[in-house]
Amino acid sequence: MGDRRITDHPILDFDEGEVIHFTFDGKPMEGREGDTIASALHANGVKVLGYHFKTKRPRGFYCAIGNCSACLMIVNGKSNVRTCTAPLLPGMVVETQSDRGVPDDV
Amino acid sequence: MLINTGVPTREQIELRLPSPERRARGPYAMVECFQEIPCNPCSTSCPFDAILPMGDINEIPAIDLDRCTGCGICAGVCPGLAIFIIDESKGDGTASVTIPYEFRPLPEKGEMVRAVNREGDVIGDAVVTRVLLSKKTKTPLVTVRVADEHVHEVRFFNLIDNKTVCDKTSSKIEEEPKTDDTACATDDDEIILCRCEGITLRTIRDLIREGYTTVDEIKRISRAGMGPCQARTCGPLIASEIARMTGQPVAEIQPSAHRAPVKPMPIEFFLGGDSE
Amino acid sequence: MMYKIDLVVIGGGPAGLMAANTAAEAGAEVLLLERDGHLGGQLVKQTHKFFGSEKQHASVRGIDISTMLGDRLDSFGDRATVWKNATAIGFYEDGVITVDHDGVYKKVKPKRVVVATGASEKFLSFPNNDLPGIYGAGAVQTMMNVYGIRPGHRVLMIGAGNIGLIVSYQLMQAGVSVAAIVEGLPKIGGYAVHAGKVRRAGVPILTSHTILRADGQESVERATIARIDRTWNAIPETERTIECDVICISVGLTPLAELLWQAGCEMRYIPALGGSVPLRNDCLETTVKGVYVAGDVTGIEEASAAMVEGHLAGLEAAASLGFKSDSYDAERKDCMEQLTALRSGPTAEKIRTGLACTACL
Amino acid sequence: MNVPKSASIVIIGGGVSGCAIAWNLANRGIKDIVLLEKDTLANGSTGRCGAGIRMQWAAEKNCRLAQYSVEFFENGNEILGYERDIEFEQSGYLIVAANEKEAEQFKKNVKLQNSLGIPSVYLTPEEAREIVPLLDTSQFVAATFCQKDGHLNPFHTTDAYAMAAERLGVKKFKHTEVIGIEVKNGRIESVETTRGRIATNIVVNAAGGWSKAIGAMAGVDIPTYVQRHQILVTEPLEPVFSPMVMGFSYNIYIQQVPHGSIIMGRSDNTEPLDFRTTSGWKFVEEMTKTCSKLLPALRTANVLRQWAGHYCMTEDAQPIYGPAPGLEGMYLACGFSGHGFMLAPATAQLVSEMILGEPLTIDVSDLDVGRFERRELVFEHSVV
Repeated sequence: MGDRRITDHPILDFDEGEVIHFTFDGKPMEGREGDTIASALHANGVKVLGYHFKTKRPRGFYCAIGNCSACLMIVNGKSNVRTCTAPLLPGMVVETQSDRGVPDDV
Repeated sequence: MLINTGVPTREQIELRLPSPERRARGPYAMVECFQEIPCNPCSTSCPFDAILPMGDINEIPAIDLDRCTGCGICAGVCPGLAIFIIDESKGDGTASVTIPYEFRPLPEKGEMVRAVNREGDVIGDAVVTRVLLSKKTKTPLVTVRVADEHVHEVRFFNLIDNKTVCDKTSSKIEEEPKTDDTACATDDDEIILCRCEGITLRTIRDLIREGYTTVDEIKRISRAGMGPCQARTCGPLIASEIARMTGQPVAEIQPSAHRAPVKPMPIEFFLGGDSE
Repeated sequence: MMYKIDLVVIGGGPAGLMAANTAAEAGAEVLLLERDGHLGGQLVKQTHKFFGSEKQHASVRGIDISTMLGDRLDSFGDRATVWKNATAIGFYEDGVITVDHDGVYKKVKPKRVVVATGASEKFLSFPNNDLPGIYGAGAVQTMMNVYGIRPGHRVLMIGAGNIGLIVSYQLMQAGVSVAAIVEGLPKIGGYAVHAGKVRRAGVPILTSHTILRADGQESVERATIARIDRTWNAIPETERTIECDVICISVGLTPLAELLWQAGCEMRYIPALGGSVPLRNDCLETTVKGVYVAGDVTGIEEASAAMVEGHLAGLEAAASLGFKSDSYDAERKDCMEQLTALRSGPTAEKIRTGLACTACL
Repeated sequence: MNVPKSASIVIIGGGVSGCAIAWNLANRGIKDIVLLEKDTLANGSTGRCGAGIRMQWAAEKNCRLAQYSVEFFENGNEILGYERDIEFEQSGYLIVAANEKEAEQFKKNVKLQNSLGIPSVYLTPEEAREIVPLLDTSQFVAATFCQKDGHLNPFHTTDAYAMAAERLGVKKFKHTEVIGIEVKNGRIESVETTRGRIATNIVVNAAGGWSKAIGAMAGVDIPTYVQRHQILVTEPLEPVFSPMVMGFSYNIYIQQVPHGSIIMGRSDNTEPLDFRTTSGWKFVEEMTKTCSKLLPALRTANVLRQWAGHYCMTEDAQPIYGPAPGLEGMYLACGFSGHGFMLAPATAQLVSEMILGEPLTIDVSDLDVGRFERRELVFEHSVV
């Protein structure tokens, strides 16, 4: 789904940032430097970031700026990470979250 | 009407057309701005003072066509991309339209394109005669040559070879209504008002009917608005549902309290404080 | 540790940037808090040219205005500090503002505050409104214009205000097709010239229409829309299905005023301004002394007005601390005149009505 | 909607106490009861409290009051016919002793509690950690635990009482403020509200922090005062520990509620003595510090929100029950000093008995308002 990256834009220039490797539910994926976790997932065609802990309905981000909390995921084992604002870092292990999550050390 | 369709009426356009003499004389700017909005770069950018100074920034631009040379500077700066340069002086059955075109890919000089009118419909062919790039405005000005009789209609173009900006099929929806009766029934159970807690419109409506008519009461009983977004998403929806069902003005419906922190922060984050 | 400073400006969008610049220019020590990693707020997503006059940088693209204002702030050296990735998370009764600065907890106690936190997007209720693929217009802009990622292949836009129209246009610029723009009102709310741009590019604008529902297995696959009557009820047999993988909600903004509520500012719900807004005097000072406001948090308006308000709020906040330059009177008069001009046309009628209710004197 | 012209009893205050008293009286067959609330139900201390209930007290009377209430709540949904759920979870209170002195007192407490039939136990830190594995055992020397203690949903509990009361004929008026109380010859004649006057000879003052102001309307001095208390809550998490963890020296109570959020609160003598419900930053700093000490594993949980309410305090931090002296017809149920929510069933029972002149289920005659003048204060040390 590489066609989601905009390469030729009439107004904006998007730098081809460094490729960042990460995994999503075990699948290897590529993002770019400057991506948030959610934007990298989106570029890979991933819209479903989790399932609501109570209703089990699929969840995707709505606001993309950290307001709405619909983008919570498990990142490197840590629950409730706001992936729409959290920067993507190399080697991140990103997983869909379908429960309320637990603190790191529990 | 313009405000219903986004397309100016034939009358609006015709009133703006210069005299036949002026049209025959050479290129001129056609300013298709018909609404009083606070905007004046066209008038302040014109090097020939052809677009008259505005006393009030909301005035509709007025143009002195004797001064206008059709240079196109205004077409490049107009934030509404509503100025076109028309040249009907060629006298060979063709005329040209210069269109601000902020899409990619850009056509090349000599390329054949589909001429498109203000409604987005293809009305004929056109040839690209000039592509003018501007580093300053980043708005390319593309001149296309069309048949004489189309010059006051053509305001856009589509590239051939499936490189259209938009697939025009979508506009057909208005002409081909189709009924899908499985999709008609509105179901309150499928409408999520509070995304964080997964609270449906049905739950909220039931509570309002039971007499819980403030945002706080609904929050306390149902948890709607208690989640991580702090009611940013659902608060206004719940308030307007209360207003709708009880007849109270929304203005009188007290929102629930806005508490710190504005965004959730880990407990360890606050350990940096020293309570001084 | 408690940071003490003359002025804190919360929000690095058009209003906040102007406030910080003006106050620093006047001689105040300014700290600007911006929750993003870059300055500009919504300006960085605005790839279109601005309306207004030269004073509000008309015809310059929002994204370039942001750079200009940021550069100017840099020129004040130590007098203007910018914290990026800094969210003001609490505004307490003793005037202390707590901040998440890049994950570090900080406390600031300024003598004056300009709150320029902008707005947040409204949400809409319809069946399956929580399906992935339903995004706020701001989210779509962020994806496209900040991260360079197309939100989908085919978008149904809900709302024909300026944002709905502009984002539709930007989607096409990014190579995404727009199936239609659906607007509940019988007329287009945004500027006619914006509507004209998307119409000629082939996008229908369906006024007096609404979205009935979204459907899809795990994410949006289609939407059902229908014509509505004057009471917003769907007219039978006008339903139609639109294939799309994104539904973009652009039904308006509401002032992001949480910090003002926390600070104890007197607020009033004014529908014409998008929600609850702070009462303020003609210096843009709220009912809490020393707390000034500018931009969308005072009521939803265009960025041009936000910049002028930012200028005025920065000017007044600095002046109240004794930083009053020779040009104070002229600048104040000029701001007032600019605001009057921007708000004088027929498209600003709603704003004028709303503003008439906000005076706290 | 106007209030009725007369009532047998007017109850002032739509918190849990007022609603419980209304239900209790109506359940005994009393008709024409009116319940007045100036805002919405549970909008004052009730809706802002920690909503725990414990029987582990140092004073016998408090143990008994709590015991009565626990037994009521165990069947609360059924007794009140509540279709939602008061969410009474008997997940226990685990109270830690920070030092040997406190541990000694705890041994005495457990002995007393056990003698009353309260199944509390005295634990070593290691035993405590078996119940709450997140505890840092180096932070305390001993603990007590009672599985029968627990937690409720304060909104649902109040709602349950109010709905049951209304079904029995109680007329509830929200957004109706008492603006005056008419007294003639030392006897209450009527209550003036923002929606009209109600003739009545009996008023129950269950107005929490506002009880003093209500008393003043009838010329009675009620020696209560308010103090702000703050709480914070985390994002909901999967269940990680169930009991309320409490420490008197640590000045903390912290619990994961069934919904998953962790709530925690503390007291602070420097808090303002007025009605403000604004929040302070010092609270968050102190609270998170103590929490991280005692339950270090919670340090990555996200703080979602902080809020404030107030305790309606008395000099000895014990409730005031009984008639107002020198004024016929006013009954007091106030001054709960932070424990009103958990005592509501007992409060309702006792106040009803007092009004109807029946023998008291638990002797609380020493908790009358006169004790402050007599200087017969009743102290309880096990408080946060």
